[in-house]
Amino acid sequence: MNYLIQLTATGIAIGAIYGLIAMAFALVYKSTGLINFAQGEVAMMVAYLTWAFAGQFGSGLIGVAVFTIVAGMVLGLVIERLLIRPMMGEPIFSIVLVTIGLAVILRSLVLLIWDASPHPMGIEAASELIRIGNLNMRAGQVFVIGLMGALLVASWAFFRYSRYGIAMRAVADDDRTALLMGVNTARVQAVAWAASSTIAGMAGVCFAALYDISPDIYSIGLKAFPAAILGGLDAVLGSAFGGIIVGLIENMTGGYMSSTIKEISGFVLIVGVLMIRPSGLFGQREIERV
Amino acid sequence: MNIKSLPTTLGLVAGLLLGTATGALAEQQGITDTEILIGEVLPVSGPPALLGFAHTLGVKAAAAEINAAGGINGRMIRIIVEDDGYVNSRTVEGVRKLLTVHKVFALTSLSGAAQGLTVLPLVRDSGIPAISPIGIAEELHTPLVPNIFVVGSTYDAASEAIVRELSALNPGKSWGIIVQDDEYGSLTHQGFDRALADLKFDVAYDDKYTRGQRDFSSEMLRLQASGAELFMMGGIIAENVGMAKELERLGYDIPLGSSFVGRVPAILKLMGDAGSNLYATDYVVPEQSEKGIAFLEKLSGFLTEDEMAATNRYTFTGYIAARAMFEAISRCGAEPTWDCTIEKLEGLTDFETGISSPVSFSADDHFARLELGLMKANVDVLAFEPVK
Amino acid sequence: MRSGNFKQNVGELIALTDSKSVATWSCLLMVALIGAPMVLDAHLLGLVTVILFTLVGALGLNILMGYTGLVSLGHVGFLVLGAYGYAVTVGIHGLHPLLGFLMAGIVPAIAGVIVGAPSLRLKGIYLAITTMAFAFIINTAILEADFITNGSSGIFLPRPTMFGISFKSDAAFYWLCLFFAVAALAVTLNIRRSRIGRAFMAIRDNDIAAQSMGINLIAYKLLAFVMSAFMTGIAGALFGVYLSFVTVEGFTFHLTIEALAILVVGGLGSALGVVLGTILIVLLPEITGVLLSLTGDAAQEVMATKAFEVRNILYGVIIIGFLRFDPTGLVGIWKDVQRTWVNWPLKY
Amino acid sequence: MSALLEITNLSKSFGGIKAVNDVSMTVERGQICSVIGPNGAGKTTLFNMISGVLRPSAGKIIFDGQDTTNMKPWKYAAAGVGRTFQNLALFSQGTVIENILVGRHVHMKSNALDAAIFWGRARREEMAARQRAEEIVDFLEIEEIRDMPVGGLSYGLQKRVELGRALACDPKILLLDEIVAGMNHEESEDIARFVLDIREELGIPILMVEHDMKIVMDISDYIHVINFGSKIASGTPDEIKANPDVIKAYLGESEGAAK
Repeated sequence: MNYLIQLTATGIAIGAIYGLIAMAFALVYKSTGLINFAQGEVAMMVAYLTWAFAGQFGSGLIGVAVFTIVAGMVLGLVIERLLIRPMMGEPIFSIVLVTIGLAVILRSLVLLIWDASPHPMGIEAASELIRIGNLNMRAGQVFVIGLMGALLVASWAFFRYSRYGIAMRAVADDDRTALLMGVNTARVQAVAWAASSTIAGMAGVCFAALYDISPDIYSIGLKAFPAAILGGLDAVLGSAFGGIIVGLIENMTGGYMSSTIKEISGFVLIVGVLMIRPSGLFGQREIERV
Repeated sequence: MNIKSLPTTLGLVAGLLLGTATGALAEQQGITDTEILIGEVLPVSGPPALLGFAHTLGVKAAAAEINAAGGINGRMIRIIVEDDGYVNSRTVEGVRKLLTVHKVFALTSLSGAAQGLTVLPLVRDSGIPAISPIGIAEELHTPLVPNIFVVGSTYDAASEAIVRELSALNPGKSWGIIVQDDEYGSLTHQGFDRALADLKFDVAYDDKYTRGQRDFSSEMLRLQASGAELFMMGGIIAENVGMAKELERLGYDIPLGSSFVGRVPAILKLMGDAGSNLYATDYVVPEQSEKGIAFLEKLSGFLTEDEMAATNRYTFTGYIAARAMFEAISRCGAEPTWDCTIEKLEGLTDFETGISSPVSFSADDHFARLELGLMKANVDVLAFEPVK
Repeated sequence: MRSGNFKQNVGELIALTDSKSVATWSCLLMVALIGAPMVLDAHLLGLVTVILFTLVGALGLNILMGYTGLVSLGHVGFLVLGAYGYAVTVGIHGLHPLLGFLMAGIVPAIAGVIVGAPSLRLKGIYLAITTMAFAFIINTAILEADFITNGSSGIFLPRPTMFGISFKSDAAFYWLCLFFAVAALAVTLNIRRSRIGRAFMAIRDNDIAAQSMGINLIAYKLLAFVMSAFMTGIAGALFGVYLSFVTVEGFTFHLTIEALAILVVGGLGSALGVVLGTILIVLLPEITGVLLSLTGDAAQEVMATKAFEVRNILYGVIIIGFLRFDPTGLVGIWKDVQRTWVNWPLKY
Repeated sequence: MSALLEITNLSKSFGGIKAVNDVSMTVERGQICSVIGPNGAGKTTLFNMISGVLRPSAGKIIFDGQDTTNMKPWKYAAAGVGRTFQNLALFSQGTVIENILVGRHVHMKSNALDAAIFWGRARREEMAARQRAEEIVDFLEIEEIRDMPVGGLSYGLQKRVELGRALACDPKILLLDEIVAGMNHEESEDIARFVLDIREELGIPILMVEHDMKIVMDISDYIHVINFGSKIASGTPDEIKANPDVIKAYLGESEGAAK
């Protein structure tokens, strides 16, 4: 029983990180209808910037947190302004390719500016051990679960009550009509990109704090893919749950079957899910069908 | 397309080809009156640069040492590095370039094991003397390849050694093992299995993980649940760190074995206290040994401070390979040739570099197997020290 | 303006080119390519060889993405299956290389049907993700099926000998690749001007209308996957033979991105574009090397250890640049140049 | 001889909303027949069912003696149903001639292997198809633009290409969905002339949905009127003009507004 509880707890912890990135995917998809293939790279870039910041100005938790948010927002806005907005009106496929190009650039930039070796993130507090009942958790693991819970509530409230949230839903439903109704679609999209990058950045920093910073952490983006698809790409909250599910399934296959299956279990899962329910578990938008 | 002219053209082309025949590489390539050109292909960019760059430093120091003493029979050594980023197709391009564009005299690295295998036919067919200290795949030396030499130890031997040594220190204890799903992992497992066949200990946990995996929570939990008392970590750097930290979280403090592949200071820095029970076997001396300290002292005379910070065990192995190669070239006298260099390498017996057991090749064995020694991590100084 | 655009019969209308000069230049280029090993040094010959087998794979991807408009981010999966199809047949079982090349095409083609099946239900981004998942799953499958594939140990691949001809020398292997590249190009162009190619184009541009014209969407989408996978598989086999050693590690996800870059840079859906794109992308590291050698010491110092990163950034910049400023790719530029040349000195 | 197209009690609902409700009608051989009705009356849905784009919820379609109600969507072209679409549905990156050649698809047999080699059967077939396509190009007077990509053509010309593409199927019936919508007067006249020519010279019966009353009344032999998914009248143009139900349903509001 304790074994199962342990698997579940750590599964939720890693799932929360996937979930955050999946939320970031969903935010961009909801407002622009495209998948940001550089989502993992954005998370990595923010993590690296934060690491550099912590190295320079110390790793006080509040400072790190504020910097992560600022770095995420700025990065998101820069990407939106420089690469995405000029492509508006082009086929979605072209814009998706732009994000693939961006992914390649960000990956290489990290290697160019810093180096290829893994480094400790330097946020000691994240590795503190916390004892909850029978199980030991790292403080960072508990934190990321809490962070995801908080963001779930926040984004629910955002879409329910905030002017931008409602506007974003309108843009997602029909951007042309939204435009006619006086919604500033460009600004809504900028906000979506900023929010998406910030959330992804938080996930990146949490991941790096738990598992060290290295130039291959962009691969959490690949892991979060299945999560976003599973939850439904247009469902921000659903994607977060998708992350938890993928984290749990990974840990269950790893804990009861074999580790090699664990790493591809997410992809196997979505191939299955897409066949049966192409819009994901929580997705609403009818996916283009033949 | 003009069909009539095609056979004529083809005939012409074939004729020309026969005329120019293969094996066009001049034997003395890479040697001038003042210089000897040495080529290396290995990763100096991307994550594997950790080992590739450290290796180049060892070769650089060996060259600087020789050059400072007047070079090889008056010729200065110049080194050309081709970066392959550990990508097979780029290794092929790199070796091709070293052979035909830079026209080097000898090769002191064929990159990693898979990369070495990829360029094996190319290097073999060219006839250039080559020594491989990083990639130690069986096919590089058995069956014998006339011009390729390998120095060091195999992954399976290293893993067998660590399992034997740790079993000897902890008699009767059960083992757990996890390996990467690639050639390195399967060799590690082979070594483990050999020790198992002999010592017949209990294996409580046995699994395989996917390359690039970062989260080992379920695996380590299984290890703990299995009750294994010794653990062979078949990962490289980030993976072994992930496992050790996870075990620390679970409060499961057992002796950890690892091979020499990821035995670099960086791993200790990342592991922190989680690495305090980490053992490894290696065929070069640990940094915190008498010989190791002396060697690093010598290196600091040739390398900058930044470069010194980047040194690790691959600097040691690079140095050994380069010294063996340079020794063979210098024994050829004033006019070294490929054939002579290969002959002298085959004649190299008990060649001492001071940082490993002596290097010996022979005409029917191009693999200098160096002795493996057990060492333990010292997390306070971020280095390994010998276990008596 | 050139004139002479009169046709004697329908046969001329469906010929690949109606221009004498295009035909002449193609023949000359062909002769030059056949004779290239006489002139080029080993390094350059190696580069051209890489261009040739890369072209085979890129043309394969173009059938799917360029012609049929189905996005694949898992093409490296077909590449690795092709390499293994050949390697298992020839490297492990020692069968005839010709059978090896056949398997290199057939194995990915079968996988193509399996991967293509979702395309019947999924479009665009969703299909892209499914194909990407396939690429990840196939790697694990190959590693796990070690009784067939040698698992992680990899397979050695000697250069083949077929019909009494040894392809051991670099020049001979180059000719083998040239043969496949020319064949792939011919097949691509022929497909494009046949009912099959038009059906692909129809599906890409308007699938509802295509269906109303009697095109079976399911069959033709699967056919596109199969043809694309077949050609990519052949490229995988050639790549494997070039490397002389096949492991899963040799086929990274990065190859998919390179293939995308080739299509975007060349101009999606154009065979000529694929040729131009392949040349540019394969030569990119050489080009950057030369460009940076012209710059100052500081840049060269960066290049010494960071060449790979600089090159990758360039990949990204080039992909984005073409998408942003010239979506028609190199082939669009080429056509502009041609128009200017033909119409000169009159502007229109 | 039975009617060419016979529709009985055809219905289609989308999630509870009945777009087409219990419509029956016939099209005789050699006829130009029109379906008219206000916006959203279900005319295009009706067309989509006849041409296999949509599957009917209930009812039956007999075309040329064959029950086509539940046939696979891509089999309609071979059965002889040719159509154009309300919104442009050309293959925009192809040339004019390529678009027309797609119409020949069902009359060609060459498989992927033939096509790859492009010799023998594929080549012969391609030449025959090209010959037929050129005839259509001549017929529609679009020789000048033959090799131009359709994406860059004017709306009127694109419509004409679409007509050509449908003709290339050698249809037994031609369904034209608002083919003159959005055209200027001159272009509409041209199209009307072609439609008449198609019937006269090629002998292909036509079923069309149209808003332009002048054209409908000028060239139709027979007219069906649909409102809110149900058929409310049918007859010759003169009968329809005089039908009070039609006037009320179709023109009623505007007349009411005028009063």
